Amino acid sequence: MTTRPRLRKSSSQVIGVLALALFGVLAAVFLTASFGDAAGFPADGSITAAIGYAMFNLDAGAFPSEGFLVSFIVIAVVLDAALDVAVMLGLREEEEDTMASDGRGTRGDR
Amino acid sequence: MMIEALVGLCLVGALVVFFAPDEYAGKLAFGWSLLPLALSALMYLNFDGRGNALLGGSLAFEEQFTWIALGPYELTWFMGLDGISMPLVVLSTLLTTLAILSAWTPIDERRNQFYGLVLFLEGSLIGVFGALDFFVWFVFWEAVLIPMYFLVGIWGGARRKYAAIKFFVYTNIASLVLFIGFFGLVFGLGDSISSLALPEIATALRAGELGPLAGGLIVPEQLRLLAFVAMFIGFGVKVPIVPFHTWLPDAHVEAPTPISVLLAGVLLKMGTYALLRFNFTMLPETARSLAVPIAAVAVISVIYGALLALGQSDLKRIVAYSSVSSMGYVILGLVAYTSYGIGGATFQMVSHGLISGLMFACVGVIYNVTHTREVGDMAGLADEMPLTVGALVAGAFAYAGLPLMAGFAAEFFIFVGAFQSTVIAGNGMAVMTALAMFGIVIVAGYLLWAMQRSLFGPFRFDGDYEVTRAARHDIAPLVVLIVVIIALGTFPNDTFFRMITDAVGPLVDGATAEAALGTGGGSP
Amino acid sequence: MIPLQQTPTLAPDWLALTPALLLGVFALLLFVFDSIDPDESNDGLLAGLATVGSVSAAVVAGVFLLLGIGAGDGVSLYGGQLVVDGMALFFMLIFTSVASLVCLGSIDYLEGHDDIAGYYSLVLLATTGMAMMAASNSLATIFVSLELLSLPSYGLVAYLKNNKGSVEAGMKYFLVGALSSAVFAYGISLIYGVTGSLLLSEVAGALQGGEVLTDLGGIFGVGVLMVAGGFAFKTASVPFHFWAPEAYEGAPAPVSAFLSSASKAAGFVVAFRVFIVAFPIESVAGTIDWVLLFQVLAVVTMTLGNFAAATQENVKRMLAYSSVGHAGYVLIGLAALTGQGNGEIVLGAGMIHLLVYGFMNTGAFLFVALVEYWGVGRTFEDYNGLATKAPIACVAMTVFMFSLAGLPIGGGFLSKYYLLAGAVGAGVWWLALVAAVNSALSLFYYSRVVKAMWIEEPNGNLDRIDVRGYPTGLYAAVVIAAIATVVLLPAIGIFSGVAFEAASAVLQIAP
Amino acid sequence: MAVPVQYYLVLSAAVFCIGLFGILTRRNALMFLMSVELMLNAANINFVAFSFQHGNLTGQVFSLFTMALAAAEVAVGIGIILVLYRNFADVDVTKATTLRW
Amino acid sequence: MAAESGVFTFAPAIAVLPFVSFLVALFAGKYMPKKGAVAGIAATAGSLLLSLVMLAQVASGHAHHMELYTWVGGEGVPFELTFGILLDQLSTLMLVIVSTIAFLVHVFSLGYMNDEGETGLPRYYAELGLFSASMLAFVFSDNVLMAFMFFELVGLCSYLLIGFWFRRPGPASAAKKAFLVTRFGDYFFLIGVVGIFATFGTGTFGGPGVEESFPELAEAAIAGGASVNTFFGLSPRAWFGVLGLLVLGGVMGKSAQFPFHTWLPDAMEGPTPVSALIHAATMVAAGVYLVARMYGFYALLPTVLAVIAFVGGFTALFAATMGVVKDEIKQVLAYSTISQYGYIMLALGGGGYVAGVFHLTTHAVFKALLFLGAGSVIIAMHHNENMWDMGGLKDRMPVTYYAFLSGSLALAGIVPFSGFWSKDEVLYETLVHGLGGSPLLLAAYAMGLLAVFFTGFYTFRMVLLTFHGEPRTDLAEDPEPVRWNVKIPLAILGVLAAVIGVINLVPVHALESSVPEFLHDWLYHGPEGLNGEHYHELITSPEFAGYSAGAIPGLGELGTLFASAGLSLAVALAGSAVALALYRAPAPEEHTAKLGSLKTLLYENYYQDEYQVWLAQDLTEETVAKNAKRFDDGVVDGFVDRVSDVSLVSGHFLRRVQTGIVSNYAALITLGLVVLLVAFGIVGGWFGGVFA
Repeated sequence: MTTRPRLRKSSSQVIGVLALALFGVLAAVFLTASFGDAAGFPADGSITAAIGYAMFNLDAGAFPSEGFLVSFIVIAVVLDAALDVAVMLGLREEEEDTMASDGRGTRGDR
Repeated sequence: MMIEALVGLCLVGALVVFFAPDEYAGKLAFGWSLLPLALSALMYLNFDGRGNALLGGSLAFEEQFTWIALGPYELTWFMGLDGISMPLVVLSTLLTTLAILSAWTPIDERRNQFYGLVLFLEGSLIGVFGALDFFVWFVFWEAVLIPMYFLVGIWGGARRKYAAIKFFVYTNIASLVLFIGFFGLVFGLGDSISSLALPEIATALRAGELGPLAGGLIVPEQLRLLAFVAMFIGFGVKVPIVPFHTWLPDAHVEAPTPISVLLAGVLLKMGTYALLRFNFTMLPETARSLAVPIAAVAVISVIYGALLALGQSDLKRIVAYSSVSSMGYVILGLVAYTSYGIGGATFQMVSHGLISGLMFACVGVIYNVTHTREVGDMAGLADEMPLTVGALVAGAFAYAGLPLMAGFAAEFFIFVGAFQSTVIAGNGMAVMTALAMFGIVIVAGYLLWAMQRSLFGPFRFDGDYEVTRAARHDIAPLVVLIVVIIALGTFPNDTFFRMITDAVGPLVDGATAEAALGTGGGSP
Repeated sequence: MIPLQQTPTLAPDWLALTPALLLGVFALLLFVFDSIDPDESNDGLLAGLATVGSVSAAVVAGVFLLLGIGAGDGVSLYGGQLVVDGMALFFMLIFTSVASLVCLGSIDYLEGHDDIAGYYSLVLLATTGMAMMAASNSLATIFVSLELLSLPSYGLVAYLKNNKGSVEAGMKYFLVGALSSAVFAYGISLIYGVTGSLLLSEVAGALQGGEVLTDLGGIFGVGVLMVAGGFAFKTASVPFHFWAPEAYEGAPAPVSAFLSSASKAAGFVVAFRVFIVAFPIESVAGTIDWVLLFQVLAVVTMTLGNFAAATQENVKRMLAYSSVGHAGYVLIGLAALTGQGNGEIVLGAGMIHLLVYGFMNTGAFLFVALVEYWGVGRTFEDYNGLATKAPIACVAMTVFMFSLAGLPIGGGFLSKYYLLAGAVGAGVWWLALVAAVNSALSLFYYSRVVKAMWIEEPNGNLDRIDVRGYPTGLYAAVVIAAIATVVLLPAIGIFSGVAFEAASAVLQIAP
Repeated sequence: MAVPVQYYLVLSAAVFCIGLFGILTRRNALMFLMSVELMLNAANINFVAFSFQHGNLTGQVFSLFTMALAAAEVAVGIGIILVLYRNFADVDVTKATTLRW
Repeated sequence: MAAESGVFTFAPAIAVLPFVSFLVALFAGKYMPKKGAVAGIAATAGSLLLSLVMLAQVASGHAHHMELYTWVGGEGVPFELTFGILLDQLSTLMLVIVSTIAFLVHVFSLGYMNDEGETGLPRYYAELGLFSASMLAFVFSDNVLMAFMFFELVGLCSYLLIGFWFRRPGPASAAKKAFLVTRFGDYFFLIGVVGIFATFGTGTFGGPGVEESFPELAEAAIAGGASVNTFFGLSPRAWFGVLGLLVLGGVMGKSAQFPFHTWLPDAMEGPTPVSALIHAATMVAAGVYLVARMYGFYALLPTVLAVIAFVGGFTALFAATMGVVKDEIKQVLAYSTISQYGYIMLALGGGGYVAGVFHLTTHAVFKALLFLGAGSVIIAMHHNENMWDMGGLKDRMPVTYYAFLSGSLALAGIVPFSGFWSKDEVLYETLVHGLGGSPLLLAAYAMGLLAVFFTGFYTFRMVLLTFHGEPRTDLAEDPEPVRWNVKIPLAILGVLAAVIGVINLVPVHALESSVPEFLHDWLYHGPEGLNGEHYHELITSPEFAGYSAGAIPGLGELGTLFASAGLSLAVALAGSAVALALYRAPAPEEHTAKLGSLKTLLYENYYQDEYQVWLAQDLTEETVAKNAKRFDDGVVDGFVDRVSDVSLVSGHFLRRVQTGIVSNYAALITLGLVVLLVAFGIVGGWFGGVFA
């Protein structure tokens, strides 16, 4: 702990320049790209319905889309998992582990 | 299945000894090591190989079956011996047995682990000399490092950890380099090979099948050169050649003596053996075109190594550096491309293995008693330990090339073979040979100097230990080695040299002006 | 060319996903357990359930793989969103094997902790995410599956929620992960913008001919780089590796094992698939030469990982950095797809390395878990003389270390040299040379562990081992991993064949 | 007819970089989390804009998933910030530096 | 054939017998009554007997050659390396000399070693046996490689025997020096051997039944009748000259010729019987014997012959001057030995093959005698070798005195003792060939002649100081008596030293041709290509050496012969007379002070040791080797260590990037991303040609 962190807090705002630089690069790329005309969506047809069909791999929507059934199921599990994690972390354990002060010791130090 | 049995015996023995009770481990390991020794002797007696293993010779104890595949290349378990590898297998088994015997006194802790590792090492070494598929060979080649690391690291001297890691990393990076070089060749050969069997690769390379690598980025000539240099450096570290030698003295000095015996006796031979098998067999044209630098490296190794030995005061260091010097002769013999040259180099591998083994064993016996290896710490030991000193003197003279001992035979073959070699235009090899031969003067110089100071003169010893005569089981290996060295020096042809020259024959055919000797050369 | 043999098929098709489904079912089962009886403290039952789940998935994946299900082009499911081919099954085998070992080893490690069920369900959920990643064939499913892996991982790293290290590691992992997934998502959006599709094959189809790239090359390039960033995060490659040393060090050791072996492999499988299938180098080389990109990343990653690892004092952190280094090695699998030489060798070598790495690295971290269990300390010095107390575990650890370093005591030897060979064959011999230097350096620091265990004298801190005794589960896991590592040296042929086949299948799908 | 797609792109890039700026300069973990959400939304802008550009709904559908994920991420994030606060009595991300080098 | 080869089949036993005695003494010596001496005596007696039988066989006209076994051979090698025995006039003569001296020395050792109660006698007799075996094998070697091998082995035995008293620092150091200096010569010899094989494909000397020998091939090649591999584009003659000079390196080392002579005086640290056997009569003779053995080769090369002669002449003079001031009896003899071998070299180089062999023979006898006599004195003086502590021993040890006197007269070259005849012939041959048109030979002759004076001087100085005058110490007053085992060898050799000259009474033969020149005839009747006649043809053939015999103007051949003999005798007498004049007194003084600074120069042996020690120790060991070590540790190994240091330091730096602050990580990730974007953007032309 004798060495100071490389980037000091006082300079943390300066680091924001990097974000600006990234923006510059992205803008330079985006603005020099040439897109054709947008295909757009015809006015007849329900986009919302089509999204619903696409979610379940149903080929019934008014507009083309890839199927997302698998993603849909997986995202459901993801949300479960997130819940699980949040609950696990949120729960306060009854008996407190006494931790070594340097925080490096785990259970072994008990 | 003989080679497999040999390797298997060693590995099983390693396991058995590893779990044996500590106090019986030494005797058990010695007893067990007699089995591979006897088996290898049996194999030697029944050896029926002809020609060079890589160049269409008929192998002894051949065994081949498929193992795995690397993309389009088949890797096979391919074992077999020819006249080059057979002597080295015998050398390995003999020296291992003797090293185990000479370890009885100095190794006094964790014996079962020690002897187990030694047997593991033996198995790996035999594998190196027996394998004829690149990957199988490479597995054993690298496997040797593992026991060596422990043997040096656990049972070594004061700076053993430094020496062990230096040896470990240095030789490992060398292996990586040679691997890259070799695979450049493999991929350069493209479809002309279907497996990594060394004979197939050697044949294809010599048939000029090498194509460009990476779609013409590296043309065949460059590839050949790059691969040769990479492999030369990779193997050269193991040999070791100057300037890649500095791991050796450290490893030798710190290793327990029985391990120094194996290190100098067999491990260094892996490097020269591989140089012969890979560089000089597979890429003869490149080797010839690089004859000047290679011969220069050899001469520098000989002379510089000898001078370094002269500058040392630790007995083990002296022998260690002189190994550098002696291995320089091997390189010189190899590059000569004459049957005396390459044959002599191979013979030197065996003879140096025995002689340096003897020297290290003697130094070890002295160290067991005095706990020092500094020349200046003792004098006049001859009176206190006559047998050991006698053996050491014998070893020193063998090292210095005393006729009728193996070292002279090997070195003379190398000199004759190199002197008449035509690989360098204008008899350049003769000059190189003459330069290298000066090593025989320096070697006598430093060995006699060290002996005069430490063995002769009035007895003086600056240590707290009582200088007593060595035990019988310490002396026995020395005697056996001396006998073998003299036998090899007196009857080189009937022991190994005939089978060696038979095996190197295909390498040198038409390679030199030998056949064109004006006189037709010697008796028919 | 894969010989046109009769490949066995499954009816219905989705059965090919059995490994992933098994994992998911077991995960949810544990989840349900947890919900019904949060105070359930039958650790053995929970661990057993998780282990059975992952082992059964592993067995199924292995059997499928060896039967040749999905050989060739693979089983395409749900309109191409998923594909179960050799590569997918191969990686599923890796994930499930690692998960099995981790579950087994966690039994003792988690002794006395609350919420064991949550832990195991998260492990299995994350494994499910990995399995889905392996089978994903669309950027959408990849993204979602990747999050299914990530979110439980964050939780697992922070699992020891009263331990500062664990929490801090979780926080860093999460924050860097969130940033990375934002970058990843942004990258996907740009790819979608250029090609109009998220399905890998259709992305490739849109790129074919190269007309799109003349107008939108820049956008595509930025997208590819950002997607690569997402993978770099998962695989702990530079410059997205910063979380790795911290997370691996702070996390419970079995979780470190899990993340550094399986999670890394999951990152690689999608990287392999996306870059090879969706961005065929022939089409995109003019715009973004991702082979060059990966060459750069490989060199920087392996060098940084190995050099930083060489100077660590803490074994776990050393392993963490070395894990970064290994990511660099495997990146050769992509970096050497120059079109020269035999692409399947190098790609297959990468896969094989990940398989072996799954065992040896997991084993190493589980050994660290064992030491943490004993509480003898974490630095190299603390490991001094460990072999006198625990020789069998130390033999196993030695096997792991030397195999990681590429010595022929385990399968790591063959896989590392396969990689080097592949690199040379592709003409990037300099990359092989860099890898060689790094490998030699890695031998230095790996052998420090071995030196501490076998060569150094004990420090007197080993008495705790007697106090805690020898935990069966951890020992079993470590020994099994060691045996697997060793057996994979002679028996690598069982898997190397399918790996090379799977690799060439993936490579040939590319137009 | 409408706004050129570049405009959306530049907008999204701006949002993305603002989010990034927040990440780089804010030390509060919650601000960090919010910034990430901004970046994910930048991606969503792109998806929707490109969806219109290409005339297929894939992008739109996917943006829904992104949002769901953002929610999940926040759930996890909050949990982690919670335990962070419990251990370090702070939500400053630069305070937790016990693990380094 | 069958009958004669029946006897010859026992030839190997000449060497094998002493070898067996070596084994017996080594392994069973300590259990034997005389600690192995008996075995040695029996073995050398057997060798002597067999040698005599062989001599007789050869005398009956049957030189013999046999192959013993093939060291290396077979299909795999271009030429074979074999061991074989060549028994011709030269080798059988030498066998008899060696086995005689060896036998006598073994007997003498009973008195010198056993009776003195030395320890380590089994080792002594073992080494003596090994030496005898090696030396005899060297003598009957049929090719240059075998010769080299046994040449080295006798070197080993010399090392071991010089260092016999290894507990004292002196012998250990002297042994090392002896081996190293000769090894330095052998280095050239070995190159020569290698070169001979590479050039001719064979190393055989020749002999009956030998198809190809290298001297013959060389002869044919120079004559244009055969082609051989020459090196470096040299003509055959030039290349053979190089080879000849290389082999000469070994010769000069072993025979202690300048500048390789420095080891021999030091070698006197060994037991005196050893000095007699090895460092006077036999091993030192090995060098010149080798020249004689391959004389058919040297006779082709005038340049090399001139070098041999000049080196010989110079050494003869140079060593003799140093012998003049020495105080220790063995030192005088040592320098005398060097000097006398110079004569033999002079003879061989001067075209006097027979003369060389003749002097070799007589010198072996009288120098062995002198050493043994000195040994007897040393026993009597309790190992005090300083002549200034002796005096008056004549009356107290008459046998020793008379024997010693006989040897001294022979050494000084006083008629009719053997040395006179042989030395005279040496000088004569050189003179006539010098007169035949070689100023170099004349110069060598002049040096040889001058050395005769010094020889006479130091010989009689030695005799007078040792045996005459008054005893100068108590020990000399009452010396320890010596026994039969000392006296008998002395007596035998004393007689021989006096009369052995009869084998080649050249001046007498010139006057009365019925007096035979036994040795001349003997050597001239050797097998084809190996006989003196052939050598003479070569020497005189203008195609080869091109020597021609001249005569002192106006004296003719016979006159020159007698003039030469008279001159050398006169010079010898003059030298002896000066010694008598200076040291005859009952209590002689040291006159060395009169020499002034020359004294120091002579005492310090012309600083030859100094510069050689400087070369070996200060330059090679202290400077070159230590600097090589420093270079190796610092630079070569230092580089390795630096690489590892740099790796670790850079690793240390790299790990510092990991600051532990997650914001910094985000920044670095962004930075990395931006850098990659810009770099690949420029490469890929993403910026619409802005950077293109």
